[in-house]
Amino acid sequence: MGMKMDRRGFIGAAGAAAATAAIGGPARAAAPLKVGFVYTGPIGDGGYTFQHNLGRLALDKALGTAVKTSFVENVAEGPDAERVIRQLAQAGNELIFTTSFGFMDQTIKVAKAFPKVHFEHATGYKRAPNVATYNARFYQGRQVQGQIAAMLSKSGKAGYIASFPIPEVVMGINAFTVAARKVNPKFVTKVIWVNTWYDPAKEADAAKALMDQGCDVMCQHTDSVAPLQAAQTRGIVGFGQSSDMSKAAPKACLTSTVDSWGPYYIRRAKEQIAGAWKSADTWGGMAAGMVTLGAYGPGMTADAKAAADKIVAEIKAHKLPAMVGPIKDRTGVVKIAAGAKAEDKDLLGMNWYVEGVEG
Amino acid sequence: MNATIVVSIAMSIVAAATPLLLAALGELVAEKSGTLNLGVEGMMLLGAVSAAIVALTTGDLWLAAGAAALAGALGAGLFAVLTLSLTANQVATGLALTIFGQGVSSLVGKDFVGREVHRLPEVFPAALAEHPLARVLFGYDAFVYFSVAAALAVAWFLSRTRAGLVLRAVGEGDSSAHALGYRVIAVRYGASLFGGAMAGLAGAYFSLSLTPTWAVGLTAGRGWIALALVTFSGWRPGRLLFGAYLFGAMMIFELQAKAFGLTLVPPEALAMAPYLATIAALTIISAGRAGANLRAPACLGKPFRATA
Amino acid sequence: MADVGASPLLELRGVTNTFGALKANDGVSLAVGAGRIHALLGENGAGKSTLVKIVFGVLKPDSGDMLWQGAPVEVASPAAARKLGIGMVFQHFSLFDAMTVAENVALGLDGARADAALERRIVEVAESYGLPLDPRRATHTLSVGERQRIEIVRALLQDPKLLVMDEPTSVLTPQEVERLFVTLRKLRDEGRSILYISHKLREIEELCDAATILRQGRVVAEVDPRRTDARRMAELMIGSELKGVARPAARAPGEVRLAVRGLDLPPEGQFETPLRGASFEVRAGEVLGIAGVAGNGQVELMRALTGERRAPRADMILLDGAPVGALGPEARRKLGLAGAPEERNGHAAVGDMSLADNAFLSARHVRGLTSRGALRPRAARAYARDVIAAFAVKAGGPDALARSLSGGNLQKYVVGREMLQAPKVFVVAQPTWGVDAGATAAIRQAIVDLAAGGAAVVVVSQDLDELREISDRLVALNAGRVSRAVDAASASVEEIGLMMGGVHGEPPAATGGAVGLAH
Amino acid sequence: MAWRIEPRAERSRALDLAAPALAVAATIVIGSLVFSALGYDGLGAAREIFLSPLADPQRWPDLGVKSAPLVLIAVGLSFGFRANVWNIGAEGQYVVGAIAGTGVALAAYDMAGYWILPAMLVAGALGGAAYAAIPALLRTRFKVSEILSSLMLSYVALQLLYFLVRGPWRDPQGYNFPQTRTFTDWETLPAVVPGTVLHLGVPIAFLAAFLAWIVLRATVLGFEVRVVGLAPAAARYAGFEADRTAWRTMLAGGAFAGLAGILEAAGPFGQLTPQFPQGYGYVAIIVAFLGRLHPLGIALAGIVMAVSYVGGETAQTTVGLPGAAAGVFQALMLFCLLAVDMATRYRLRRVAPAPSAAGARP
Repeated sequence: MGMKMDRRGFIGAAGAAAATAAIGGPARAAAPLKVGFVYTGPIGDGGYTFQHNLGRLALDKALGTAVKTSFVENVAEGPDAERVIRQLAQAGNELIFTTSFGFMDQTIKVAKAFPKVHFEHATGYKRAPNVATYNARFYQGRQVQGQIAAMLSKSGKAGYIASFPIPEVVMGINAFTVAARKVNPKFVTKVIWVNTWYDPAKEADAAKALMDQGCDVMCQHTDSVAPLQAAQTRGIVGFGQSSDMSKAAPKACLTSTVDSWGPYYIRRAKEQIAGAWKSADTWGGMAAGMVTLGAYGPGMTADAKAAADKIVAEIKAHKLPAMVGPIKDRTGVVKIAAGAKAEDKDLLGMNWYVEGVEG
Repeated sequence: MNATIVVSIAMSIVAAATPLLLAALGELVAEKSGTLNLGVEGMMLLGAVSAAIVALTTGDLWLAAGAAALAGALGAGLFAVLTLSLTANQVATGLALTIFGQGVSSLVGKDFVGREVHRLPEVFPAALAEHPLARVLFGYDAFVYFSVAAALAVAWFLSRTRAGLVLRAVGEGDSSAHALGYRVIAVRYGASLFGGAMAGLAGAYFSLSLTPTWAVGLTAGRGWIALALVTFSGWRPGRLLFGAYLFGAMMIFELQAKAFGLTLVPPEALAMAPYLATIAALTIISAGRAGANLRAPACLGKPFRATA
Repeated sequence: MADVGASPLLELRGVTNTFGALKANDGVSLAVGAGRIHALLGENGAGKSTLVKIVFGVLKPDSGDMLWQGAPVEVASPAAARKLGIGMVFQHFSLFDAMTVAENVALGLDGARADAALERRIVEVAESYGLPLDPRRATHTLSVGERQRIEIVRALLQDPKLLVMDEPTSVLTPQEVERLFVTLRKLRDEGRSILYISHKLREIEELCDAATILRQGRVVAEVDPRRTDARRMAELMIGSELKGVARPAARAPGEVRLAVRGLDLPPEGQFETPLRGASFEVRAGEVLGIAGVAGNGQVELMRALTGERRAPRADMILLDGAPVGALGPEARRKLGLAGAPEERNGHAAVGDMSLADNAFLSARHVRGLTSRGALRPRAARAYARDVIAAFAVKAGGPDALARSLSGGNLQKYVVGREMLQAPKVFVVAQPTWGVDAGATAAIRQAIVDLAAGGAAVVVVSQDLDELREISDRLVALNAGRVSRAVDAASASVEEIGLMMGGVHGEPPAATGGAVGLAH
Repeated sequence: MAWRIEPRAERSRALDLAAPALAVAATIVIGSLVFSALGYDGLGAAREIFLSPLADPQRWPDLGVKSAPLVLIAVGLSFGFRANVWNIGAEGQYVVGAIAGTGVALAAYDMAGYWILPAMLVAGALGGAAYAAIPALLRTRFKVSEILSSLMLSYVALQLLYFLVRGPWRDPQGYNFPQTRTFTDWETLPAVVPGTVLHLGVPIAFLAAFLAWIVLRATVLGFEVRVVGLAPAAARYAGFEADRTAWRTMLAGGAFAGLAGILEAAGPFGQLTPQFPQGYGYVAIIVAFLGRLHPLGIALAGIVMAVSYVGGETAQTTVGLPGAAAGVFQALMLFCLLAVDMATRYRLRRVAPAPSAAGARP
């Protein structure tokens, strides 16, 4: 992520931003914008919540003393979330990000009681005049992963550790497989549903089971680094998810699809400060900087690197849609007609699997 | 090819079973002495985070394992002070210890999340483990061999040594043992600390081998399975060894079946299987006339105060 | 045999031990000579067990000296005691049910393991002293007598110079007692000493060479039991002259109130004695004594009578002719059957509850202490106050915790609580166990008076003198069987002893009551 | 040299009442020291966690909502704990209660009527009781330790919930997300104070605690529970049969937990999701002990626990304390109470030094 220019540099002493902001000086001219974040996991999960927190830190860094952020971590989805969101609103936060699908109804409920506070709900579909939604086009990362996987795989089989069959996960599997089949039409994606977002030992065991089946590239839609580490132990490669996982498995990690919430958080905070905040539905991808690729690992050949860079460029230029027909599902029925593109609404409601997905 | 898969599955089972075996062995010894510590999960987390921190800061994996054992033992020490010296309720204290372990591990591990820990090396040279069949025997790290050796050692200790006899006596009849001059509380302290150290090592197996890294809640509930396992085993180390591998196999079987494209039963049914099996085993043991040596130690979970 | 005073094997000087406000031992001094059987005699609560625990290193005295073969010693632990050569047979066995005989023995020896060598030694010792034992048997499968053998063999394997035995015969039949005495005399003849704790005068007369008598934690006398009158020893023990109970003149017995007919009761746990065809009858105005050695089914019979355990068939127990065997304690109380089990604290009363709350336990129906499921605390307190007054219970009032009362006072409260309900049938076990002399007399008098008022009373006791004093007729309980009834006044001790040992002279049958009526 | 710990002859009532307060005070002291040592504002953390939610009336409804299930479950468990029945599977009974009530809600999805909500609550209580009947049966029939069996069954219940929300009960309009439909208005608990989160379940929970107190104190049933716990043999003597008491207290505990489950589902959740079980069943055990198994004490302890949750969240935003700290404070609080409890039950007495060699050796 590039450094953003600090528009409010005149407040000064931006270097010591965090500490100063937390303590708060005497008699400040303009009160900082208070921004609250509600996290579903602990920031120590090393994955999904960790990335949201990086986004918050990016916001801190970019706007310095013009914002004052705070967060509550490990908030259970349900009544606890409602309480925390309300508490943040009562504490004077004017902009509140609720970062998990499971916070949707609670966000809407609290928003009704605080019409002057603006809410941002991640990955949901319910909006209100003071509730916006935002999400990232994670599938764009899958497009890159699928192509690289097909290029590097000898067996033509990728292993895919999936959490729950919700559209977001299904579309990722499909985007990955479609991209891979462009390179190798016989490519197969073997999926294991582990029914958890986070269980390192189980994810590692699932990875081993997939590798036993001859999968030589690992892909995951769960939060822990365990599958990549399992791959590394067996000298196999794979992709990181959510955060840059190259630190946890430097040899195995080809690259990671990184959730980069910072740019969005910065943009929305600036709009709020400028009085230009509006409810909207943002589904940002690589073009918006919300999905980025992590560092390339040693497993990436020159060809693969070039191909990856090319795909990223095309996606950023909006020249590479996720799926272009003809695309058949597993039973051979054509789901996307020849020449047609999968629209956003198709992707967001996706509940079928393309040819080549097993399991 | 098929042999390779079988070998690989077998090795996955061993890896999945090892932390269960370590933690359950420790708890077995503690329970044999009459203490029921429900804080296994918390002690495992304390071990896991300590191992990761020491490994990441010193790079010494053995030091890391030692730290994990120490951390687990400290957790157990807290439990022991409260329940043995202060005769607090063991169930409540054990649950509080789990909450405590979850909190403390996530606090102290904050700055170490997601960093790669160097994986424990295999004990035997790779050449020895080259052939798949040899790999099943020689392809593991030290924890695996240690856990099996520990199971045998605990079995020997409990059935063949004087100290083991005393430990069992303390769990079977605390007042009788006291009358004979055995230091009930001291024995239970020792057993509890051993249980904690083993739970700590079980946690370390996660952060040093299974998923060589630290993340909050790394053990994901395996401590509760370990508790079930002790009961399932009828408090016997031999059965415990078998049970650990059986439970490990059940966990691996689910994923392997999926990888083969089979879904025989809902995954939830498989996930509840260890617990149902434990209840069934417990019922058979308790109801049947299966010898008294399979039953829970008579003083399990009961406070003891040395009075007149 | 060595003379007393030459050089005692064990000597205690001024041993004092305090629990809270209670002085369990108060300056106790005694000397046990080598090769002698020395009795430690006293009532329950006189401080015998505490003293024994000090000798064996289980307890540490607050003050006082212990000398072993003339030299001062510290016995910091049982292990230290064993090292000196002190062996111990506990009253409440220190055995582990889930373990084998050999393991249990090993635990009593220092550094031993339950291996083949130990098993051989167990068999050797057991045989040479006439105490057969299978070292591989699981302990929970053994009888009480066999279990005591484990304790004795365990002690003997250490080749002790002094063997301490705490009430060893309370669980044995007279015949088993005789066999034990043979073993003990053999031990004495080998030059070993035995510190023999008991409150049974007959045994002490028969077995012991010397006796130290304790009362309320103090030594009150040193006597030679072979030359001292049993009555004198008893008076020393209880601290006053034995006072007789005033019995009403002989009456014509009334109608049968309680009848037990062929009561069979399988054991509930491994350690219980089954009842086998127990039969007897009690009539209005009559006191029936049930003699027997502990562990022969007294506890089980009490439970069966009070309803804590149901009889297999309702008509095995008849109350005023009506079958009540299938009823629980509440229903039987409503019909007029009250009971007081031997264990006061924890069974007949809850130590951690007030006396008023304890009234609810058994008097809630008959005395109307509850109404439609709700407690009536005022009524309970009033009733507790009545009991306290009527039975001269020394207590702080109805709100005093039961455990704050002395044993005797709590016993008076428990017995009074039942008697003030004016039961038609009253069954009571060990009514004066551990109770001081004054309270003993009062309780016995109350029992006799209750019967005189028309109630039928069953008294289960191990104290034969007590039974002979207050009963009209006597039966004995042996291995769960009830003997025929004999006239309490005319039966000889020998006859009763034979009954207790299981020699009935005739099969136990429903006719037992009829035989008893011949007086 | 020699010290001896002895039970106090009379339990000090003043200490009895002071112990919990003393424990909280000790927690604050130890906690602030520990967190100061870890580099946080320890005193601030303790203040935020234990005081700020009480000082802010806006938080009070939150405290009620958070404490209600804890209080309800803990009160139910306290009957058993008093009678030496160790049901630690309340989490499972809570989940099964919610499942049973939700079953009614889903069946009545297209219907309207005032009967639906009460039917759900009854189903919830029955479901929890039925689930508690399993360990009760195993205990009374096969002598299986209820500690172990009820704990195991909690995990079984969890998987049952997962199966239902991922499979047969998954919301058909829910984009495959593993959760049930949201309940209709007929199936949702009304707010007691309009405009707040304070739902009907909160007064129900506290009323239940009050009624439990009356039952325990003033009825034969409560007397039975107390006697069984204090002296099992005396209970048998009094005509209270151990198995019957075990059944009654297990079923009561299960029913309370099940009711708590459906109140939570029909109240703040409004549906079942995999996130529904939050460990209340386990925390309630700690609450029960914090409240010394006394219904009113439990009501208070439930609030204290809720304060620590809500305060833990406040502390994250105000003093930057990590979320995990609240758990550490909660565990510390129980540890302190258990330790302080000793002071009320026992006292340390110095034994006069032995005058001679035969005296005590340390």
